[in-house]
Amino acid sequence: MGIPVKLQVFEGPLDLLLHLIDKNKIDIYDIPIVEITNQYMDYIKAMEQEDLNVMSEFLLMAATLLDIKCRMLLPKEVNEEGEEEDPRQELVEQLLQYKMYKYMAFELKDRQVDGNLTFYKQPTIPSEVNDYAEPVDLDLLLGDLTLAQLNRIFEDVMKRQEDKVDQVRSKFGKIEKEEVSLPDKMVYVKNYAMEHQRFSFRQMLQEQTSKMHVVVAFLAVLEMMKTGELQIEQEDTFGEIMITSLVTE
Amino acid sequence: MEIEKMQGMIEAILFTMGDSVELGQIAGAIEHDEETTRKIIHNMMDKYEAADRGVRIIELDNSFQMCTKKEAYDCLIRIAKAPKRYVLTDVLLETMSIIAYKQPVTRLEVEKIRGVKSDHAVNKLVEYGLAQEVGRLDAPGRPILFGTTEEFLRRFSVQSLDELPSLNAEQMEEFKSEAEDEAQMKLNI
Amino acid sequence: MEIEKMQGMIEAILFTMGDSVELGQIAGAIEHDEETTRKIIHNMMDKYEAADRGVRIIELDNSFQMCTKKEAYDCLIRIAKAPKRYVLTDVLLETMSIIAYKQPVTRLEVEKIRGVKSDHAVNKLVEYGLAQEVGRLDAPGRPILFGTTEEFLRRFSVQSLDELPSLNAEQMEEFKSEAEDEAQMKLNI
Repeated sequence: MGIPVKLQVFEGPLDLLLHLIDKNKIDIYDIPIVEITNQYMDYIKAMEQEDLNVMSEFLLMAATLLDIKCRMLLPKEVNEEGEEEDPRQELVEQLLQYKMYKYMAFELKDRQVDGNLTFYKQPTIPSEVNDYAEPVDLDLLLGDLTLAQLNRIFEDVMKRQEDKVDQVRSKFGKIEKEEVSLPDKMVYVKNYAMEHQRFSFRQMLQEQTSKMHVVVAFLAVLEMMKTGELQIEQEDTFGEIMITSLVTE
Repeated sequence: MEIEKMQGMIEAILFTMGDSVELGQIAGAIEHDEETTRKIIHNMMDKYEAADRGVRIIELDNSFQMCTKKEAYDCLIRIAKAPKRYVLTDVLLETMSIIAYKQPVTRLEVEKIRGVKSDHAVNKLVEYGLAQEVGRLDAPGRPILFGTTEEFLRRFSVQSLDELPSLNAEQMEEFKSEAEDEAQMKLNI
Repeated sequence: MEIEKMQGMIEAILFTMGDSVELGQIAGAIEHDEETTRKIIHNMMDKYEAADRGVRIIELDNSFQMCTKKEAYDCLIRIAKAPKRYVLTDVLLETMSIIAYKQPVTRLEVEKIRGVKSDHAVNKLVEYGLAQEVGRLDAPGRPILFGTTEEFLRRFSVQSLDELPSLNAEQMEEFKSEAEDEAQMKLNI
């Protein structure tokens, strides 16, 4: 037989079966299983190219149909109540159930059309309402907070602040910036030169109390050499630097 | 407060909120009990049937929401941008109907009824906000139980789940006799 | 279309749009000329005066908008603003204790003690009426000095600030030696 309908139309094996039942105008409660199985198998064969996942579902149904077909040929089974069991019963129930939901889906479709004709609205809350702030109820806010509790909180806060102070470092003496000015140092060097007339640079530096004093003393010497107040001699590289005062009183 | 004034307040609430508002909240706002409030709202719903009203109130699972009447659609579409509405395919509708009628239901149950894998369909419905996780089944693997959302009720113009077109024994009989008639017809031909 | 039906459509339009809608747009939607449309809307505005209506239509520069009536505000607040419960957080308590015991105190001092920015906390206390500006410090920028309010005294049944449980020099010494002991212990380890 031909395949008049595109296979994709069928949502699954049950859908296909219902289609076959409809097409053949078969009573769903009395499915001619041989005929239906044959037609079903024809469809399956035509579906060879289809997606395996989909195929497996259709094949499972094919197996079920074949199983029913076999059982139909055998003597009827009898259940506990002594009634004959129809091998098709389970399939019929499944088909009926599926048909029912398909029908309901159809009903829903109608309703969806109605639903789509309805418009809703975004909230439009007036600013007076939106800006409204509930007055503060201090009774609720403070509860049974007591002054003693408040005091304890304050003490905790203050203690925490105390803890933050580094108890060891905070006792170290302060390191203050030492002010050494060049003019002051120049006066010092001038006096030193007058006193010693000729002396080594090293000798004078030994009297300096800090690195800063050394640096500034050096600067003072350079400055005074430029102004012609001191004369510098150095015989060898890294040798002793000798300073001679050129200033006469 | 007289009834009229309360109705005015309720209209203001539903208009302002736009979204669905729980009966309890409305009752609280107009300072009345829920039963009276519900009666008042139902009374309003009747009044809104009048031709000069373009909006109506819908009831969704103990909440109320204001929306436009269907008749206004053509007119509205000329002004308002139609909300983007996805059309549910037959697969989705099928899955939707199973979830709606069998809820709470697991994916596996849906698949058993449809006879095919339904992951994609269920996921899509969740994505569209029509179905949602409503719990877990107390069984191995604790599978998710799905149910419908409020959006489902809105989109399918259903007041509450009880209002879903019923699926009953009668309906089943109808299917049966339909099939029989068809079979009969076939024999007669 | 009869007038009633047009009014219904206009209601649906104003409801859906929420915002103001130009007269021309409304007229176009109901397929009528602007003058007639305006008359219809004015007629609606009168109708909306009824007690059972919670919304009204306002005219703005040839546009119309639907909004809630003022009378409904109280009711709306009960829904839109589920009353917040104010709580004194630890931050606020700490800040309040500092203001109470160190007053008059600048925000900067509070921050120095707490070690963190305290703008928000101080502002909240002022908002709650527990702290207030009591003057300006005679320093660059003239920072605000904060102190407690009369309400604060009332709330804590304190007659005057002198009555606040004092934090005395003795206590401070205690804290200090405790801290020193701890530091000593650390060094010994």
